[in-house]
Amino acid sequence: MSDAQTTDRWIRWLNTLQLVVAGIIILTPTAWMVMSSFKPSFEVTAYPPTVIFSPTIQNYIELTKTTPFFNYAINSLIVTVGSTSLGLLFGIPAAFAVSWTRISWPAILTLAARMAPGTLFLLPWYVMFRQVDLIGSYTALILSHAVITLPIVIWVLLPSFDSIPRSVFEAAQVDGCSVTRILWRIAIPLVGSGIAVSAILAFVFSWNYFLFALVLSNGDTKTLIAAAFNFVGEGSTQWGALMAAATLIALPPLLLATLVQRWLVAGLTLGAVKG
Amino acid sequence: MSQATATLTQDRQRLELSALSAPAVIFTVGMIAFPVVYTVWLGFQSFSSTGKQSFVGLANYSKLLTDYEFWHGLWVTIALYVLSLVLQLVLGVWLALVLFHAKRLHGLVRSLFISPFMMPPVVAGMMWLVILDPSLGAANYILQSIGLPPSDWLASPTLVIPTIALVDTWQWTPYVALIVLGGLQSLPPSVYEAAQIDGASPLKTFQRITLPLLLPTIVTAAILRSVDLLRFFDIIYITTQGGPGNASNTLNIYGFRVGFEFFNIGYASALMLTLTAIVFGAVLAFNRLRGAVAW
Amino acid sequence: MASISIRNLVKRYGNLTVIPDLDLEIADHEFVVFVGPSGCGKSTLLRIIAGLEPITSGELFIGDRRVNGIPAAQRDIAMVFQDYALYPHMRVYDNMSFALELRGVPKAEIDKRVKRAAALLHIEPYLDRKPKELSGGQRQRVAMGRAIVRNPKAFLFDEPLSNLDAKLRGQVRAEIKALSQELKTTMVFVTHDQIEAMTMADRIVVLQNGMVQQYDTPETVYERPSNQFVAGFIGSPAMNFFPVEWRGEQAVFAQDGSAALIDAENAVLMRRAGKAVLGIRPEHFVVADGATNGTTVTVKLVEPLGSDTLIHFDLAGASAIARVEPSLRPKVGDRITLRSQPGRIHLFEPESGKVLR
Amino acid sequence: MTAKTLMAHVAIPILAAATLSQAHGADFNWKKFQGKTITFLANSNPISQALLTQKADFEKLTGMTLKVDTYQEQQMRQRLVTVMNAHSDEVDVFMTLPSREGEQFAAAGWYADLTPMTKNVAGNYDFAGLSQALLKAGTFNGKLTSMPMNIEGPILYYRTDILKKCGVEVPKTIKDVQAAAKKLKACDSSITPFVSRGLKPAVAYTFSNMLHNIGGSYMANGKSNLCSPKGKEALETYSGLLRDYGPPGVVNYSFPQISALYRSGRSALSFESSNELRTVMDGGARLKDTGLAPFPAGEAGQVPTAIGWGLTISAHSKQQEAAWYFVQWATSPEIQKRMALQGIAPPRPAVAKDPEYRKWIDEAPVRKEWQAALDVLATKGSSEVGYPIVANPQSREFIGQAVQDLILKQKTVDQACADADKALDALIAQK
Repeated sequence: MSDAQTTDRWIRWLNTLQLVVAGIIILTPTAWMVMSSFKPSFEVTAYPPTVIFSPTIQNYIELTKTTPFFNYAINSLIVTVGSTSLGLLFGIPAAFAVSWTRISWPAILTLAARMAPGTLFLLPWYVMFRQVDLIGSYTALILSHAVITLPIVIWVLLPSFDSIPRSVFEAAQVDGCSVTRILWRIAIPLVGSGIAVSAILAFVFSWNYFLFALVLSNGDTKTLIAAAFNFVGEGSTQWGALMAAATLIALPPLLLATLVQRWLVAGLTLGAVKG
Repeated sequence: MSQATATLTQDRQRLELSALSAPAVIFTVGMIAFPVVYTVWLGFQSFSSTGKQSFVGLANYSKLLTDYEFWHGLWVTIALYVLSLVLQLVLGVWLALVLFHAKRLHGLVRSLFISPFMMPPVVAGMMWLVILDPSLGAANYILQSIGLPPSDWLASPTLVIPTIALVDTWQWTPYVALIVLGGLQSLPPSVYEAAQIDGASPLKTFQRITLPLLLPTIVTAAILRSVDLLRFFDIIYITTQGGPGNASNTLNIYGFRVGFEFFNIGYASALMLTLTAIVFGAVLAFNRLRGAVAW
Repeated sequence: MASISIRNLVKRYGNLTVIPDLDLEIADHEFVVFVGPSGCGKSTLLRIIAGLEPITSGELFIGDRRVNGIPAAQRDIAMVFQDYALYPHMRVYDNMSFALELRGVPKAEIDKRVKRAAALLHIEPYLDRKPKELSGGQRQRVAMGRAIVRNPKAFLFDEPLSNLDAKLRGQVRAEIKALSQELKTTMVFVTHDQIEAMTMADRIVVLQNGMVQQYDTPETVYERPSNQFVAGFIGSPAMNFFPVEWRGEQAVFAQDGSAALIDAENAVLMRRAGKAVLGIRPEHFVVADGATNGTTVTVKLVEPLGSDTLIHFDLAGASAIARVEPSLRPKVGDRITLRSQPGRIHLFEPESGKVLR
Repeated sequence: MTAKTLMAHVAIPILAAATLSQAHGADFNWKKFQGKTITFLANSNPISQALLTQKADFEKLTGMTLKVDTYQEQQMRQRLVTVMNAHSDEVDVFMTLPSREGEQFAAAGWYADLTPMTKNVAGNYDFAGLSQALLKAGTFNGKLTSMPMNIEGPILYYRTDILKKCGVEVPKTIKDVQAAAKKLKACDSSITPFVSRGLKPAVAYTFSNMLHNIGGSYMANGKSNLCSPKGKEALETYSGLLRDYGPPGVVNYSFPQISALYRSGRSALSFESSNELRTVMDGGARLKDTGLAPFPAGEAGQVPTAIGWGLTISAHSKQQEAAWYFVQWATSPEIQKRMALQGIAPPRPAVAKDPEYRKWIDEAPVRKEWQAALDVLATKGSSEVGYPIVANPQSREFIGQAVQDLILKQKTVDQACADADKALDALIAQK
């Protein structure tokens, strides 16, 4: 008995050790990046790397002074919120219908766009949106990013809808609901956390995507992530500002992930296990 | 008569359901139909050097067969794919097990563990580029300070693929772990109790019970990662641009460079479509595999 | 409140025919139970009445209204599901009021009806709770409450008791029966449990392979089963069957040629038919004293139930059970002589299973 | 930025406004396209940055709106490829490197012909005052395709203190560079003796200078000429320097890494673009111990690489004439002087001699050396970076490949040059 307890304790200790090792590997690079953003620009690439330094927010000031950083951030926000909303607007009913009918090709179709390299779309979309004079508009960016968000929403939500007992929908039918009303009154309230997870994931992936903005935006609508490259240019590589920009760009997705991590594990994995 | 009315209800409901999925379908078709058709068309065109455009039939595709860079790119793509996938699946399962047993882990800490894949790949690429610089980066400094020889990392033609695989593994292992964690949580506890009663050791339990039961989940994770890994782009675009030499010139990077650096859109289109077909094939194959390991 | 009539109903799923051709009339205020083994089509039939499944062909009337193609929502029926199908995100009150709200019933009226149903079902204390905070029995009541408030033309029950434990099941069974008498509404109840069918129904529909085997009162179904399937399905333990033949002006067991004792009326039938399957319920055996003749069997197993005792034995190549007085406690291996109660044996055609008349 | 340059910033615009208002008197109407909007696709380098500080001036002068879309070089090119392949009129004016993509863009018909437009200029434009070499570099098939914005080229940044400490003279010849590197390596092992570009597509920029100094050429008789003795010598010398004296991982080195390395004080000799001066001086650590010179001579003397960014008008632009107003304004003597005062080497010899600019140069010894090096570039420079063929960008890949093969010792020089020649001959044959 006490022998088993010792083994138990030993296993727990081993697990903690592994946890710590994993944690260090996972977190160090990010921590280093954040630290660098508070170093003077030339010190970022100093060698040996400085660990002790007098932190400065100069890089952040530089960033906001030399680039329309907040404009880019607002562009990113508009595009991301727009494409996430569009993804939810189209994705929720589609996921519901697919779950109801078990006819899965609409869901697979939306995923097909994910299988082609993003570069394949650049020129055609440019030509397409040029035709309707939407280059540089938020509309074009939101539509292109919705191609990313839509399959995320559908595939995360599918298993959530699947997990609602069929009879609940039938009871609602008997009670007098149309299909659409069942979606609104019964299904959506029941998959709330699934919708939250899909929204967060859609937000993160849309926020992180840079390729489409490269050709579909212009100086006024450029997203943060597309603008990030502007910090690496001949004669003007601002390492400090680059790290500051990187930190700020990564902040919203990381914050969101922190806020919803509990649901994330449940929601994401549900999709993976069943989908 | 009765037949007709019966189908009426069915039709009404089906109509309503179709109407619900219609926006997503119409939107997707609207967004991808033209690009696909246009790219197929471009693939039959030649835009070579003089910029004159002409129909060349399958010339771009037959060029693929004799293009050393294409075959090399395919090899690089597959090498990077296999290496990254194996690393991520193995480490992902390990991390999931560690997290699964750390039940009292605070939510905030847990979210830190999954943070890498939330980070924009562009940012991750920039970050690692600075860290892995052979002369200036922190990575070599750490190696040297613990008495190991410095490495050329991304600058070595032999190490660049493992290094990129490591960077990608750093970013995506937590994602795999998250998926596997879900799989672990959905396993019926009674199975473990049964195994315990049967007298299986922890190792045996993992080997004979946990792993087989997790296989469908792992295959799912493999599918999700395959789609991205076969189209490996962001991190290479930021860090090596396919170099040194052509050591990290994946098909996606090669196709991109052919189109946007060497301005041969026709050949680039043929490359992109070929890559798309490869991704599609891999997903289909894995889907089969998932059917085979389902329980 | 309405009758339900089904004419020439056919239901197919692709190539699979679930209901080949079915006619059924359920009278107003009647409590009808569909019973049959799993896969017999009883649930499908109920769902067709509810409007949850489309009809392949045939006609369905609720009251005078032909409801083919009418969506469930407009049929004015209420349904209680096997898993209750309560809306998990709504309070009990909202679960019950939802349908009324959808129909635009005034708030005061909704409140009145919900309160009345809640009182009837003794669930007033739970009106503000969510379904997950209720026990199985309570959920079951809420599901019924949700049906009651509607004042529907018909109640449909899809095996609503199968998720309850045995004691509760008996209790709710009685309550539903009482309720049906109080509400005076047409009720259709699906179950695979023949005790539920027997205790609750005004009339029982015994279904097999999508066909009505018998449609009659519980007593009739029990006492005069129309075929071997019904005879075997209704009653517990099930009826014993023995192949018999008419040889040399007497009925004998086909297997060993020993005499089978049948009454005169049945002997007439046997003579005409030549071969038959003889059916006798366990409770219709009596232990013969030395004076009367009977068939002597060897006791294989004894199951004392308290109220009575079951005796297992082999007869003419078949296992059989007899239900006897609890005071009788034979031992395994004992030999006892049995005979049937007068007029309590059934004869069926060996091929079709139809009762011999 | 010192107080004095700040002064210059403030002082000049006032002066400029006066000069320009004189110009557009009688014959030239700057306001002709008032109310129009010009879209400018810019590369985010110091040249465009300096130019765009004057944006308000242009808008005030012409009454037009300038819409600027700025990208990092590579991304700008991607954007451009998309726009031009779509035959879109979205971009009116864009920046281009004639030495790299000139042939190709000209062949593809992406450039508008600027020749007739140069006749339509304000009185003080001084077309003849632009560097003739750069104008020539921007002329394809007799058509002028872009107007030079600056002059630049790789120059040698060296550490006076380290050279002194190790007893090394400032190298005068390529042989000196090799000797110096060797000596430096022995003298201080913590220092990278020599660094230059090793990243495949970037190699040609610095390598061309070496090749030309040695006396080699890319092409002879319509064939690739890397396997000529001079070609092999250049390949071996360049890759040898980087292999033996360069930093680890030099095959990934381009301007950001080289500048960072030099700025952090970890390299002694650094062969990099003249444009990197500002980055290198960032933080002030290198201000006092840096010397600058053109790359040392070889057997053929000094043939430095001298190129410039050009400003061009898209062939698909629907308002080419209005766009020309912007190009003209941006390349006018006045604006180029203002850019020069922000450290952009002017493509006009006259501006380089301008007293005000001279004053700025004289403020720091480094600037003086910088201008001296640029003067050499302007007079002796060659704009041949990579093969003078349509597929120039791709030719750079093969040059880079050969150099990398040698740095990484994956091939012998004979193999490397033969492989490169074979690929390049195929490229040359492609018409």
